[in-house]
Amino acid sequence: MAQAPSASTEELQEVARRVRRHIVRMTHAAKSGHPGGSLSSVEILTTLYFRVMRHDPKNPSWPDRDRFVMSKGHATPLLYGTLAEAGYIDPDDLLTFRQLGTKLQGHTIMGKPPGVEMTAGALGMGLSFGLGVALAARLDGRDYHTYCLLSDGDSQEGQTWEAAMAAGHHNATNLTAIIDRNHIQNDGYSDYQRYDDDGNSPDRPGGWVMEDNHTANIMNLEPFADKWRAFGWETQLVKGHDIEAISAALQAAREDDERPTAIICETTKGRGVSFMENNPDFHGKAPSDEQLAQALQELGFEE
Amino acid sequence: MAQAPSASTEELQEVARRVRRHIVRMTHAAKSGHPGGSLSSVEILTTLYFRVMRHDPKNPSWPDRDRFVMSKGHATPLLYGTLAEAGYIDPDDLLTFRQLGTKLQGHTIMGKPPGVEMTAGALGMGLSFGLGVALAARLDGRDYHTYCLLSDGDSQEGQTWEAAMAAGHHNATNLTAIIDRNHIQNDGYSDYQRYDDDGNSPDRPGGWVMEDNHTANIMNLEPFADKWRAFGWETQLVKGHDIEAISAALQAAREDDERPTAIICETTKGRGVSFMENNPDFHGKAPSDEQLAQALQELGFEE
Amino acid sequence: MVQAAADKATREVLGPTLAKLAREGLDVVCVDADLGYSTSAVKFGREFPDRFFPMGVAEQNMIGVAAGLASCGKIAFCSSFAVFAPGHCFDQLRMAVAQPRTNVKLFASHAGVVTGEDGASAEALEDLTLMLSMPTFNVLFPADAVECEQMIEAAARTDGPFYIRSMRPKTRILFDDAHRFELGKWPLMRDGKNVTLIACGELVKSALDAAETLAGQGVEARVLNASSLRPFDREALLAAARDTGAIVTAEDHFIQGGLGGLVSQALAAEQPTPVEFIGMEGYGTSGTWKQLLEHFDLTPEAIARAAGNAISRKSR
Amino acid sequence: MVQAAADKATREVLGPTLAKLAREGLDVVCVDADLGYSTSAVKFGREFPDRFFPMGVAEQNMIGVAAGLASCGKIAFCSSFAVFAPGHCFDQLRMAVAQPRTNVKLFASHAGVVTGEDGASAEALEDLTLMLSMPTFNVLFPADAVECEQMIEAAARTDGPFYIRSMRPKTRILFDDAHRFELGKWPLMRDGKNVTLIACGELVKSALDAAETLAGQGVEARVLNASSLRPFDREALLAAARDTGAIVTAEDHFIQGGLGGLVSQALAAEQPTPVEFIGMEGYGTSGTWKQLLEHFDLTPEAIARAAGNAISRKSR
Ligand SMILES: Cc1ncc(C[n+]2csc(CCOP(=O)(O)OP(=O)(O)O)c2C)c(N)n1
Ligand SMILES: Cc1ncc(C[n+]2csc(CCOP(=O)(O)OP(=O)(O)O)c2C)c(N)n1
Ligand SMILES: [Mg+2]
Ligand SMILES: [Mg+2]
Repeated sequence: MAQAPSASTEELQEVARRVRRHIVRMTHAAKSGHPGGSLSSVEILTTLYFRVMRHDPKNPSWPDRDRFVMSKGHATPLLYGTLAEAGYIDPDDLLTFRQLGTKLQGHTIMGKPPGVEMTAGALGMGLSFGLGVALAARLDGRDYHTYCLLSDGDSQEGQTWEAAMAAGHHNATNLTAIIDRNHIQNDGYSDYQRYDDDGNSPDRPGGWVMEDNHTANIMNLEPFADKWRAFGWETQLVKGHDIEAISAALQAAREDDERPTAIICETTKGRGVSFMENNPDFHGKAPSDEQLAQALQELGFEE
Repeated sequence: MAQAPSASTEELQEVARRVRRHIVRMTHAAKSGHPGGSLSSVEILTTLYFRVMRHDPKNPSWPDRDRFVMSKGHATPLLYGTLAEAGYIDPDDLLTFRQLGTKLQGHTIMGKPPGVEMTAGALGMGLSFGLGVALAARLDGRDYHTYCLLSDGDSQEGQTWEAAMAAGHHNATNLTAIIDRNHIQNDGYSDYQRYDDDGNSPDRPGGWVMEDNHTANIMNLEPFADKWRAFGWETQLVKGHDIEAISAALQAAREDDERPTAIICETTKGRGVSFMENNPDFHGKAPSDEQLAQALQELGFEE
Repeated sequence: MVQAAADKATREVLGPTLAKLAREGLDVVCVDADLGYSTSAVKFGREFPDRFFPMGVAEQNMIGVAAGLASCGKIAFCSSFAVFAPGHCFDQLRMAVAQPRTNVKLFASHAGVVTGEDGASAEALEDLTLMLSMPTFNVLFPADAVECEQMIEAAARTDGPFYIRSMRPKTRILFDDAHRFELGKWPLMRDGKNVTLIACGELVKSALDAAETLAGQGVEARVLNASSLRPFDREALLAAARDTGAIVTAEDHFIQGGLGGLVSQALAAEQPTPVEFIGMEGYGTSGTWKQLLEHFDLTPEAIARAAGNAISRKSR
Repeated sequence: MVQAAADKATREVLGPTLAKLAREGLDVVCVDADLGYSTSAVKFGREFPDRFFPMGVAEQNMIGVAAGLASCGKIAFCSSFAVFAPGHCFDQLRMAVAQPRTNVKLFASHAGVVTGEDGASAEALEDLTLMLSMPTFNVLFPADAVECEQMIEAAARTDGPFYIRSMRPKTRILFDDAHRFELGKWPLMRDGKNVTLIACGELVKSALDAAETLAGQGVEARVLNASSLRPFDREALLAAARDTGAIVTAEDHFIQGGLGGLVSQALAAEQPTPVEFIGMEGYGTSGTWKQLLEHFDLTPEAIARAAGNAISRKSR
């Protein structure tokens, strides 16, 4: 598939549902891994791999392929699940995830399996790498586009802002940042937006340690779009589980030849599995047997 | 002087002139050092040390002193020169600058001599340190204020934006950033603003290497005030050699109890010495014997 | 020394110990970079919210802020994973802590291949090297949670930069509460005269197991817990070289630059002695921590084998 | 080998050599962090502006961008001062270069106390330690500009991560153009049988001077130029230990973790031998580079003295 296929939105939603199944099954089998931030970007990756990106699973090192660079390198269940659906990975291998000897490592490793563009796992590094890829395209006169997936945490690392400044400065119009803005990070809520305040004052700036094993208001990123604009980027705010909206934003970003574009996707961490939704606990925790069963059921699968 | 003295503007200008003399003499004697970025911040430091800051040269570790944290740690001629004028350093010691065995090291070292608040020399580190100092004030219930001097280069380091984000988030209203925005960095011009374009296209983004030993448009920081605002700061744009304007901005920053303030000072690198003004060559080069003589003459000194 | 206490991760004691010290009146603060639950730092934050400063995922800023707090008299702890601190903020540690000797204490968790399933990126195998490269840092690596707690307290009560390395998994408790950690002293875990096993971290237990095996073969192995890497126990090391003439080092860390490097260099300077090295040579991979210890030969069996090799090199 | 060529700084050859290679058709690019004049990288940028990417003062981003370029087939050089790269971007080097083995070449200048007047913050004394902590990096430290040029070319023509350390001051040319750099080989600069002086960087010249002094005292010193630190020359090292039985290492770098550490560990593993160390133990200070070499005892005299000590330890 050297050109992006034009799947219908229903078909894409079906793919997304299967990817979600991979995510919960892989993390369950591995007894570890990151379901929350994987589930929140499913529609983004589905839209990229099945509608927008020019790529060829038979030829993963095709020089003209569009690049998907995942900065949030912990979201491997998402990436491997999507690559399996796209034909890069044998779906039977997915359950080897995180096991000794597997190709499917806990955090991404470049080229392992082919289709994975970047080694990641330390946040903040993807946009720089993506910028390098985008500058190479310009130098080589190639018209591929580079898409970087970033997280809340990525956006707190200074390196991301170094890269943002440089991309703006170098007019890297062939680079698009997509931010999975689920407002939850490792220790809890980035801000108060998704935190349900039961009488606790939300006024305390910074690091209000909760009773229930989360922290609220760890590091507020707002006004987020203003930040990107001030660093020389076009911005779009998008409902991050709406495939049509994502498609339109990606299309516009690709066509923009003035500035790189940051697409801020408002998402729900854990999306699609009720007990994981907006729950910081499932950032880095696998579902139990019962939880897997419930998750699969909610997703409409027998197993 | 436990309280800031209320010197007249003329007196401050006189101090500034003497500090400039120290700068050119120190770098000349050391045959190395950074005159350009020292000269561009003279009015800023003069205003801080002789009008705004509460400090006591007899008691440099007074817990309630206002703190001056210099992130651009290469501007030691400026800092030592000012500290000499303020009574922290014996002016006779100034010419030991950068020599083996001296207290007056090439880049700042915390407490060496007393009055130097932070070890620096690697750009990008001062605002984090300043934020720590400001948070300590809040914890200890002290009302001192912390002033951080940053440069163009500091503002390109990601750490500065990490610190900016955190200061905004933690409402560090007792922290003020002062940016010496002289548009010149190590290799040349940050942008095209001060570069006189002789028919060469200024359209090429990024690092246009000049024939004459400078690079133009290394990394444009604009829209600079927007960046700070988007990171939660109040901003002020000030003529950076105008003591009245600097005073007013510093006063307003101190009184602001909503947000930390970034004072962007438009300055001229090398200010006060004609052949150093806006000349990237004198970022890190000492004046020759003849150049020293001319500089002193321009500053109105015999020697 | 071994008692029946339940296994415990060294990283679990940070928050509770800091809270205890703050309750005792120490002017402790803690700066965090979004790993406060993993390093247990939030247990301090919960009790002393005003003394706990989350910075988001921003390790460079974490170190700078800690140094600023320290410059105002605070005992400034910060914590993260050992791959990110020191790795993601080395220059900040060098400039804001090591050179000015600010009173900053870095507590790093998830060191070594025993970090497990996340794989190579998450397994810090070079953090001791990085920390030892800053000569003003005290560098500590506890063998169990008891020692770890005492190290945190020693760090808090001793002015200057400290690094404490801790691990993710729950491991065996080796010391009882009567144990007293001393900076620069390597606890003698078992005496012997044929070979010395110098281990750190969770491999101290493995070295003890190896010594047991060796005893069965008539080899008496001395076991030292090299928990204080700087300052290190020069006397214990030279005595080991003199008394036993053969040394094995064992660490969940790259061989080069860590304990093995430190021991080699001290011996080359004063008493050249055959050394065999148990440790990592390349990056890690995904797996459970116990599988990975096997996979990379960080086992009692490998240590015992190395002891045999070291002994066989004695006479040459 | 010594000839009368004018002194030259190793850092001066980066830009010209890259330009030459690009002219020959190599797909070289260079990413810069506002030190392109100091590292001479702009000399490449002037000739190939489309292949030169300034990133401002942002070392982390510099490395990430270089890795991205390398992933698209570019031979991606980047350069900065040795305190900032690796120090300011260690995790980026580890994750974007060392682990995936991207084709990135880091050229660092201003290493060592010979950086001079800027003082401690600017004097990289731990960069070799940091770079050696990443096992997939080739780590090189030329003794003169001729060797440096050849190393840049070798790095460009050999796939994978390279680090090349260079110095600020103009130093003596030791090699003539007939010299051919070989990865993993330590050039024999002078033969001898009583002691081996293993030096790197500008101290190779000092070791040669020390050997001359020693010769006057009837001591025949072998001198090896340890310019290839990874891979290192195991055979030359073991032969030196066997043939001369006493070793001195000399480096403008911390003793621990650099050349001294590497030599100690290799010897401890295979052939325990007395080693004396010439190098730095604490941070540097301001001064001229020649003053600092004296001040910190990085001199031919100190090397000769150390040789005497090493020899006196042989029989023990
Ligand atoms: C440099 C760095 N510091 C710390 C971590 C530890 N860590 C792993 S995931 C995470 C935060 C996860 O939240 P977010 O970045 O918002 O990802 P998402 O919600 O999309 O899963 C942190 C702090 C890391 N991976 N990298
Ligand atoms: C982290 C880091 N990278 C690189 C340098 C080298 N360097 C010294 S000064 C300088 C730039 C100077 O320009 P600017 O920061 O604008 O300072 P000013 O003009 O105020 O003197 C650079 C890149 C440094 N000091 N720190
Ligand atoms: Mg998130
Ligand atoms: Mg400037």
